[in-house]
Amino acid sequence: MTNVLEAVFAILIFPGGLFVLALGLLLKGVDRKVVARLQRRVGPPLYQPALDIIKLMTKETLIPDTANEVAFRLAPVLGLTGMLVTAALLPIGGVWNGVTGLGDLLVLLYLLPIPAMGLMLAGGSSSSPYGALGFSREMCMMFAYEMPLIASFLAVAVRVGGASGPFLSLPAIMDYQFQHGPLLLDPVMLPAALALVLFIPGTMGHGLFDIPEAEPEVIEGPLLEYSGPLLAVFHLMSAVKLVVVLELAVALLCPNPLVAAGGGGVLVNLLWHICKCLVLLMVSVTCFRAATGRLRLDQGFSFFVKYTSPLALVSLWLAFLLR
Amino acid sequence: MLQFLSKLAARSPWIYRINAGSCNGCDVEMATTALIPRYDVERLGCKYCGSPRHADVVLISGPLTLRVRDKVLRVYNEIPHPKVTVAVGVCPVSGGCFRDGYTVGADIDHYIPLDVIVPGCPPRPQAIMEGVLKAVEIWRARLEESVCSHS
Amino acid sequence: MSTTTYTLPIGPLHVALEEPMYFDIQVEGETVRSVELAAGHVHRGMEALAMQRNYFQNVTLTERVCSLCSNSHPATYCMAVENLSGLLVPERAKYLRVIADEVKRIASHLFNVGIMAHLTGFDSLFMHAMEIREIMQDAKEGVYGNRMNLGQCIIGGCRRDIDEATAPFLLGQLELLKPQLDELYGVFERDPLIRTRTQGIGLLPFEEAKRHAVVGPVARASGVAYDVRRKAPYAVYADLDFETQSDTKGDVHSRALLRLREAVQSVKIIEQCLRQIPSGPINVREVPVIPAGEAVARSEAPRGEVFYYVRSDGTDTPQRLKWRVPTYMNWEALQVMLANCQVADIALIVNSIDPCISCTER
Amino acid sequence: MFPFLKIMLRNLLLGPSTDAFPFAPAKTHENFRGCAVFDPEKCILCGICHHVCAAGAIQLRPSEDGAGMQYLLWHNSCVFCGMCAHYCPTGALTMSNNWHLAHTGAEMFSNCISSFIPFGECAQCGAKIQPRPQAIIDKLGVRSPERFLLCPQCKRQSIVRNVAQVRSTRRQENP
Amino acid sequence: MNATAKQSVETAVSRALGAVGLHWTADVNGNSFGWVKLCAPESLLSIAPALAQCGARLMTVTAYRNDKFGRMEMEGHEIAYHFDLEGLVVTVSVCLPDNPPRVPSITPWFKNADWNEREFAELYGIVLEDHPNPRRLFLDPSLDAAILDRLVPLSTMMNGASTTTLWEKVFAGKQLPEWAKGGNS
Repeated sequence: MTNVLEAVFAILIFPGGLFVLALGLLLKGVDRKVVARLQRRVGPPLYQPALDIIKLMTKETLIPDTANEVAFRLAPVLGLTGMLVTAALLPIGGVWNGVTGLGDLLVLLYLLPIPAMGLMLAGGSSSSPYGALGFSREMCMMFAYEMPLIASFLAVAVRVGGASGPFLSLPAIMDYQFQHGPLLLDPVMLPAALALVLFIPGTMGHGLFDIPEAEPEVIEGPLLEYSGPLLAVFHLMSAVKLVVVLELAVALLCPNPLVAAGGGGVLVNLLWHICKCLVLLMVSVTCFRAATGRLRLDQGFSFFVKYTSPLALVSLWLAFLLR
Repeated sequence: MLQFLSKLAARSPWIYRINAGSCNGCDVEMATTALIPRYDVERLGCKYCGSPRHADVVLISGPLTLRVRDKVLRVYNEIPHPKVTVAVGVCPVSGGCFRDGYTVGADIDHYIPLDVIVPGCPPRPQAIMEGVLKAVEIWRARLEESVCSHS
Repeated sequence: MSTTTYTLPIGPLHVALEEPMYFDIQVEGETVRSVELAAGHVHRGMEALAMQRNYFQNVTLTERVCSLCSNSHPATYCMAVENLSGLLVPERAKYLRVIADEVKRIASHLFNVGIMAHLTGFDSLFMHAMEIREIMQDAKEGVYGNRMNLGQCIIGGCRRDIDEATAPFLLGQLELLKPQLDELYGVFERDPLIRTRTQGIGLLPFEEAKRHAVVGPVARASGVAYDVRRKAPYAVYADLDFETQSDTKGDVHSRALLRLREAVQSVKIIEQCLRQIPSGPINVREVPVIPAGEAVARSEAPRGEVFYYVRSDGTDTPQRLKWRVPTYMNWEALQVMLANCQVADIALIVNSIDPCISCTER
Repeated sequence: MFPFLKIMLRNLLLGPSTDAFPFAPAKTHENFRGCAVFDPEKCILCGICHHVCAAGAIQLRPSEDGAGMQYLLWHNSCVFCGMCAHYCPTGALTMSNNWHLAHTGAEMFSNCISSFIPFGECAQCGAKIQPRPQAIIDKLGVRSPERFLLCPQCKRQSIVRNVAQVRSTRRQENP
Repeated sequence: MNATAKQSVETAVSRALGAVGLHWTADVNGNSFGWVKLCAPESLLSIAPALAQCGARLMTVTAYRNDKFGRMEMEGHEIAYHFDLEGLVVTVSVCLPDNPPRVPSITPWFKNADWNEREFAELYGIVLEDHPNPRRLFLDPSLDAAILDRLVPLSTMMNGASTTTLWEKVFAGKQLPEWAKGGNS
């Protein structure tokens, strides 16, 4: 019974639910502000993403006549729910250990593409040619960035598991790092870490990989036909997704708490965790998108095939040899 | 509470622009206003959006040529309520120096109610910003109205 | 990727295009199979308007053909009317016209390369380019009074002199501009992203350029080194020292670089003008008499050759005023450039001819 | 390799280049061509502004009682080209650098310069003539101030009289 | 200045048409302009290939009515073809027969004549012979063809009403906003 309550709490309040929503919007705000600074602008206030959400909630929802209404309404909700559940599964070093028995890399592999699927559903159901184009681009990119993700997951699992076979459980991976130091500092894992850092803008669609929602090309692709609250849900989904991928990368690479768990340390550890997320955000999202433009779909695809995947595979191969 | 929320909401006006056959002077100035660091409307919460369905404030330029008229009206109808329109330049209001052309359908006011007018040929970006701020005032009142009438 | 062919409508109100223009593009997966252009959205019937307006009003009217090359139009129109009436423009006014033209050219070229960066999603670079353009915009506002429509040319000369107050201001702006322009050129030349996205796409070989009779930077980037300022000098270009830029690659990247090089040349031209400009009146005070007859004039606008033909029947309104703008010639060549390109490149390629639809459709 | 990174770093160090407007007044150059300003005291109703206005923003309409002209310049039709000010012989029309013109749709048609310009009266017969404002008299009418205020007919008569007078004086001097 | 170009234009024109009046004018900068007047549209079929052969580029085509709303005595349409050869502008004007005015297409020799010809066809109702792609170019299908061919002033025909109604509203508008009163603020 307590387990169920705990799970509900985890999904709705912390570390999923309200917490990720708030954190996600804040991170988006920081991201926009810093990008603005890099472009010599003042930029919006940090809480601007929240204002945008409030605004969208008050607007009218228009649904195209030709769209499949059920799928059209379902798509954003599906994406957001999927992400909230995923957020609840992710452990935070020194604060939260994840829902026991579920914090599994394989589960994550299934959960992570849900927002992309939501977008694909949105693009498919909105019956506009741009939506369709966005759909096919989203799918193509998904194949591209899932490859290095799987490879680096495996590299981590093999490295952590050592001789006893690959470890797929996130809490176990974290335990290993608590004992042996963060994987980020492990030279064997460095290529995989780099691959993960490149995976984040890939899955978020930023910088080089802003392909499915490219504004001048496919007018925001799948989101073209959305308006009002449904669009707000998409924005929330993307905010939560941002937190999820950042937290995931942190958990895989350096989950180490500042102080050992327990007591007043929880709050400090939480802040420490958020700091790590922020640093990762700056590197792999903010600076990345401020310093680059977008590639063509075929170039984006081959970028992952040619550079990112081999990086992760190098780590996997080394980890396998040094088992 | 609702009023407070709608006040907050009014701080996120998203901009969409429609070119109704302008000589592109106003368009270039609109793009300049909306996108470049010197004027940075993002600090006012504005965002330039590509889809009319995301827009709140519509900037219209150009004398509404015959061929583009139906398309402009269709796009305008795709913008969800509440919305405000800003005429940038004098062409949408009176046709400017294109009035009396055989394909010019100005004044736009026949088809789309204009809430704010920014005269100029083209108006300088600061003037466009002034117009947008005026439009946001009107929009805020409309938001409050629609939010309060929903509940 | 799917292999079915479907139609992708682009425009007429599309974010990537500054102006309404409509393409029906047959797409197979992400590859363009055929392009159908539909024109006429900005057709304002200006040639009919020009026949109803008198010669003075037409100066303002032609300035509103297009705001990006808004000085070339009235200047060429005035030249045509002056050719017709035999009016002699004071030497100082000729220099002033060249300065106004070149200021507009810099701003227009910077706008175009900026938009190119925007279309590749490189917004930081776009903003940087536009900030540099603001230097020129300020110069226009300070010297002429408007950021787009300078209102400098009138029949028989110019309206606003560059005096002791504005000449140093203009020079100062140029000093600010020069290092920035050089740096920008370096970025556009070497940035890996810009190169991956723009090199080798939108190719227009020399033969095709000849066949379609393209003009301006598009022609020059394909090896047709035709510049009206050199081939048929007008105003004071014959006395000025500058180089016609050309390239042979004929892709999107080379067109952008060529524009930036031309902007550098323009800075040089303005500086020479400010040094050499003689003193004297800036316009002819008497009201010109326009006799019956016909005359042509042309000039090199930022996008290429602008051509004016005026035919007068001796009244105060022209019998026929016709102009041909560079995009009118370049537009059809898009069929060649867009063949078999990717959907993502459409906007980039279209932008690379620096399309000015309001010019083209009038 | 990445030439833009340098610029980005510099941007960060230099800080925002954003103008303070709308929170502080924007810089406006004195040469800026803003809305036209009309001084009815100087207008002589020559109509050149109407003649050169490509946008048809200037309308002159005789008042019903024939006492003068209603002068209207509608800013929402004006294209701010400044041709009227350039050709205005008396400086009645000038371009100000005021660009704060944004207004609500309700004011669309009232956003104009509206001025009534009474005709002048012939100093002799009282017929309606072009307005002769003092500023113009001071400038153009210095050669023969009294004749400047006459209607064409009285002016002709006055000239004829004058010539006759001169002749008669001459005759008297050299008989 | 461009003597060779001048020479080759002269040879081309005289080869195509025999001794026709090709006369030259020049502007203040010494740029030369050549003018040729043709009386029969068929002559285009000989001069166009000759000019194409010597490397001339078609710049544009202007069609016009000789009478401009009935004010002049001459009648009928003319078309001026403007060519460029290395900085030399040669204008070939052709008188068209009336009822209906017709002209052969020169698109086979000058690819870029396509748009120009479609444009004058739709604006003046001139019949194009042998044009590869004779569709409308700019005009909305709802507009009548030959819109520039009207003898009534266009403003009354099309939108003249809009000017009048707009100005009525302006004259009626009494309340002036603060800053509009007396001009400068």
